[in-house]
Amino acid sequence: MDSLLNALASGLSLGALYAVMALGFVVIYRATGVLNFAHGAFLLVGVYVASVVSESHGYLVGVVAGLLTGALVAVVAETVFLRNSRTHDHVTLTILTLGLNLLVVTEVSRRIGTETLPLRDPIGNDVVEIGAITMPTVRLIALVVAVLAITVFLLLFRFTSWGLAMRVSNQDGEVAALMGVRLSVVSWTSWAIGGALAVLSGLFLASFPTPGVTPALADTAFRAFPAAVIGGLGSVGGALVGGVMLGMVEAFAATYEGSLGGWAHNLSGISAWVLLLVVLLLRPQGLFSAKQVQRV
Amino acid sequence: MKSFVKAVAPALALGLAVSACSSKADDSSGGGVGADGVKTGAGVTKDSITLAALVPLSGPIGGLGQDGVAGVKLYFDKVNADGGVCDRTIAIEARDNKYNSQETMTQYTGLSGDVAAVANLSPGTDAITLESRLKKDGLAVMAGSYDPLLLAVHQAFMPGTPYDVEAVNGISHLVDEGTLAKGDTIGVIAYPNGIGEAVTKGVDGAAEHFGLKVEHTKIDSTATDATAQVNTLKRAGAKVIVMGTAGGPTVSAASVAAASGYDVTILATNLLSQGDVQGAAKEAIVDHVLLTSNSAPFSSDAPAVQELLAAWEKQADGRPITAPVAAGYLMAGVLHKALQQACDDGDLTPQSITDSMAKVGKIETDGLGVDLDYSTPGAAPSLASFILKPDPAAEGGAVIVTGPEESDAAAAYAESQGYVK
Amino acid sequence: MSRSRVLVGALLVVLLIAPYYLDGFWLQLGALAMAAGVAAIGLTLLVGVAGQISLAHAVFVGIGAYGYIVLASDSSDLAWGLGWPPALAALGGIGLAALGGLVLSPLSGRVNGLYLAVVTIGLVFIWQHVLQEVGGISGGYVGRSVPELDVLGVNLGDTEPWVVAQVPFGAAEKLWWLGLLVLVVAYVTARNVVRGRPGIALAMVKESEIGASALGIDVRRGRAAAFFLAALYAGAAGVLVALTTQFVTPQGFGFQLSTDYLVMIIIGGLGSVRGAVAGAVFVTALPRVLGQYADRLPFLSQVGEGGIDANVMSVFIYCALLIVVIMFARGGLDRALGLLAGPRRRPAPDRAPEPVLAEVA
Amino acid sequence: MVEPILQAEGLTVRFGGVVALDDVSFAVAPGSIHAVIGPNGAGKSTCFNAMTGLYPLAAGTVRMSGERLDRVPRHRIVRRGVARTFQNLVLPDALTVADVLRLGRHHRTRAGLLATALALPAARRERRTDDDVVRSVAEILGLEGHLDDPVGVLPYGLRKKTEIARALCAEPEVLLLDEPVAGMNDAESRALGERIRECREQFGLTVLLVEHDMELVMSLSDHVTVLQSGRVIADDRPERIQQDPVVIAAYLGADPAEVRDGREEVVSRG
Repeated sequence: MDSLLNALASGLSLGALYAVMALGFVVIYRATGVLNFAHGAFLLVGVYVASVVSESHGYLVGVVAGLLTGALVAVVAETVFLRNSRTHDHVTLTILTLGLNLLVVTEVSRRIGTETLPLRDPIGNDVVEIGAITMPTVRLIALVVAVLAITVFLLLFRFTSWGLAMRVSNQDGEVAALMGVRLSVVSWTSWAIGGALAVLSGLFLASFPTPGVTPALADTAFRAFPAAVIGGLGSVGGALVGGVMLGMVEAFAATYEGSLGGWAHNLSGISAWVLLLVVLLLRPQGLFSAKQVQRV
Repeated sequence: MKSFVKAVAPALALGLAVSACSSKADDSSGGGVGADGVKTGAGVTKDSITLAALVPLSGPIGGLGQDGVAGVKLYFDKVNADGGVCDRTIAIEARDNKYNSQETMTQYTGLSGDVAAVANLSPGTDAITLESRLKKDGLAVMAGSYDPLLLAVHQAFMPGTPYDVEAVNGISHLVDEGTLAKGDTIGVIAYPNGIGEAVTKGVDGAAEHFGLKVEHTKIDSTATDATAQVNTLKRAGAKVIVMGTAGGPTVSAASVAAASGYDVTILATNLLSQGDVQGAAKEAIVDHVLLTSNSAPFSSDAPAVQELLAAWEKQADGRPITAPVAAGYLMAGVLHKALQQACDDGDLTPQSITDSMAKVGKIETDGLGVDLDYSTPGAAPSLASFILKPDPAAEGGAVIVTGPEESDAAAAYAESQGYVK
Repeated sequence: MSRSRVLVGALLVVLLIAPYYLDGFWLQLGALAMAAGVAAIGLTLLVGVAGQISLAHAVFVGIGAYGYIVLASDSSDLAWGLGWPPALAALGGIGLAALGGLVLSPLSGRVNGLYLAVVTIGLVFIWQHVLQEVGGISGGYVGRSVPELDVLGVNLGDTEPWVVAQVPFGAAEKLWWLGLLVLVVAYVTARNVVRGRPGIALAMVKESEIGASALGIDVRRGRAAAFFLAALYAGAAGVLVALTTQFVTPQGFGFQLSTDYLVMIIIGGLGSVRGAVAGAVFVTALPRVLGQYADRLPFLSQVGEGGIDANVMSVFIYCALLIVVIMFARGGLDRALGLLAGPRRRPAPDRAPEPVLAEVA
Repeated sequence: MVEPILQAEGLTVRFGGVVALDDVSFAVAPGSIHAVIGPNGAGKSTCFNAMTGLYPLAAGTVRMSGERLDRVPRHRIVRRGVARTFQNLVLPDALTVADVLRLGRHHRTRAGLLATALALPAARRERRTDDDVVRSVAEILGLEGHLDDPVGVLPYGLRKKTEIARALCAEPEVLLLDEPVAGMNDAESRALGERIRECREQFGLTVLLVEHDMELVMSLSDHVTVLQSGRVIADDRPERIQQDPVVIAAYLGADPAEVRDGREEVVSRG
């Protein structure tokens, strides 16, 4: 029972972080139709800058610097590389982000070298105990911050002209243009938000109970891919549900795989992908995206 | 189609005629005797000996190879300054294997004709991949891994004690100091790869020897959060957790144990960096972690360690020294001994250098690492380990508790595994 | 006789006699490039022609490679094998990859676009998990060595070297020829498919599912067929890769390899068979050649000095070229080759895609 | 009236809450040129798409020579002898005109992956037959000089013709043309109208077309169905449609219900 509750709590906080990351994918996808493979790069470069800046200016300044860096790098990716491309094919541009990712990760990895860089967060390895649940304080804060970030995002999405533009631009560029929305503004702001969200989740993923900033952090972005897709790439709500589902599945797999035995004993690493495979075979457009109808 | 054939046929005939005078027709590359009477082979000219370094140089663990090669070069710079080997300077050709054994193979093929021996600072089983080629080319590989499977490759040389024996030494130490007693449970958190499987095997062996129970868990090799595994082992009542992983999960496990008030000793092979030990988890690490190691920490006052630190300081523009630097330095030292032996025998061919590894007998590392002995092919070069304690204040982040020592349990285990011949 | 035919003829002749002159490094590079070419041809049929992006190509290359090994090897205490004649095992490896493609093809039939991209990433991770778990077959994390190929008693490995025009022919030289043969077959068949009934049907499917079905094309079946065909080519490439590297490991067939294949066909020009081959040569050769001549490059630091060395630089160049080709060079290497072969036809204009997708409740 | 070759009965299509087609029925006589007209948004293209299986029917049936067409999967419809063109061109730009026309032959050919890859005799024989059809259709529409050009580089008018030619290559019994002359000038559309008529004669086709160009519709068609707001408001010979006050009002924007009373008067008087 205790382990069940702990798995739930751990799955929920991990899921919240995946949701934040998945939200980044969805925002970028809605605005520009590109699946951003450079998410891991944004995350890594932001968290790296946060670590370096926090050494001299303290944790909070470091966090702000990291978030801004993530947003900035994302904006550069959109305005310099994607927008100036002569092709507009989304698949091809998606591959371009793969190239960007490798470029940035290679350089940041080179700078980090073999070290593990600390983030110097003031919370350290405190834990909170609620009944039978023991949970790292950082993960609890992550849960709160993730919920806050998602709420702020949803408010922006629902009630601002930017959000309105986001909602229509994906569906119909002409309508958006008629509404006086500048698509270029929508797309770079979306990338900025996506980049910042990547770093936000990265900041928590590099804190307790994981050791700190290492190049391998870039790979965690991959783990959030299934979250974004399970819900439906274009669906904001889907990203949230997908993220939480994924966190839960991973936490439960990690908790109980020992008792499964055989092939399942190391299942947590691929559980998300198996879930994705099953979901997409049943609903090829994800759980929450409406069926896509092609017009002729 | 016909016109196509018409175009190709004469050209082909011409091509075949020309090919008769291919330079490959008379295959006389490599081999010979220099003016100084030393027999030479691949990678050796009258004034240089070239060694290959097949290591990861880019990507997430590229830093490991970069620092490792820096260590190898640091050592041979000293050798070259003293006149080299056989009046020849040592040069290093480094290639990126992208931490992928198949890529190691490709790079090896590109280099094998031009090098006299290979250093491979890659934590995989590259030497097994290369085995048949090494045999054919006669080349020796200094392996960067302590995976016991490498012992079966007679052309490969690991610079220390295999992972499983090291785990036995660590558990033996914990039994000696009273942390573990008969009937206690040990937990294992292991990657599903070389280090994980070897440590698992070692723990099982030690458990049998000391009458302990074992609880196994696995962790994905890309994961760094060991919360679920630690919780599982806590429920199982494990008094000691042995890590068959890199540094990340070790730090995570220590943090989780500290946070949840789990009184456990975490035994890991020393893959922690200074940043790990001095980071947010430093108290947790100091309280819970005990390390086993094949090499001394930089806080050691052994002369070889001090010499290395001094040499590094002179050359590195303030870059901090890391464990891979020391590993590379140590490997270079071993290779140097073999080269010297081959030189003394008047034969610098690859096979002769390989054979020299056995001839040099016991290699004293002057406290830099465990002493090594390659004289019996297939046997472990060492069964001893350092036991270290993490210490954020110490240089390199750890201090020596004991060692290097070979436990009785390790000797018995090695005997049972056929590591002693 | 057209200029392009003369050029292709000359190129074939050069490639046929090349093993007489090249050393081990170049022979292996060539064999790997030709294997990559076969795989890239398969992928461009799926991605470029049918418009279905897959990142699982490495899985099928891996199935081909491991399939050959398991079928051709004798059982040992390390790993299980069937001990088939190697030539049969090679066909079997290709067959297993194709079978894998067939089993997974409903995925491509049902799932579209970037969704398929992500779910195929999942296939790579699941595949690697399986390889780890079935150590008795795959050799686990260590991998397995590859038995030599033997076709009807003719040895294509090092055990029985040939002497051709006074030049000794070992495995590397023989595999160069084998690779060339397979590549030519792959090239010709793929060209036939692209220009024939299935190819134009898939081009229509890529343009519009609805338009295609109005013409009587079964969209799902077409996409599934393209997936199957891509897996078949991948399997052939896998056997070649295994024979060339002589040892296979799970990391050799991971996500990086899949992205490499995608990069090949993009640099080559999506949908172009000759472009895929050119892209394969380029992507295979670039990092290795840069590494080989690293010490002759100026302005780079040496390995271990903490600066940017040739190996890191080769990654940068690889990324930069990929980005630049995607950004500016419409049509990729295919277009460059087209110019080389003389003017044939004007390239199709690159239209911005119309917003054809709408969400209908 | 002779037995209709194509018959829509009670077609109803809903998108969410919107009723796009409401109980639409009409019949197409074999060998006729039948036009569906109506103001913008009347549901003409929706009607076409519903009849060819692209949109799900909420109610109603479509029959081809008496057999249900609405239960046939959409990629099988062309095999029942119904070929169509699209309002917006649906042409893969990189293909040549000849390839696009061959696409029209897809359902009549068999060559699979293996036969095509290895260029087996069966595949080559099929290809030759296809090419004969492709060439003759191209000649009728004046495309014979462009067979080797990629469609993407052709001017709009030729691309439009290519699309019609592709549908003709399917050798259908019924040809559905969705705004065949949209975007053409008067001379071009008159010429194309002639071609359509010729095709009908030559291949014994039945043609159902949606068109805005009133002049073309009136001169070309034998029968006209008028849609407004998803309903049929008139269905008659063109010369009668031209004088129908309901239709005139619809095009001028009046409510058909109001005018209907007036028409009944007209009819009863006539």
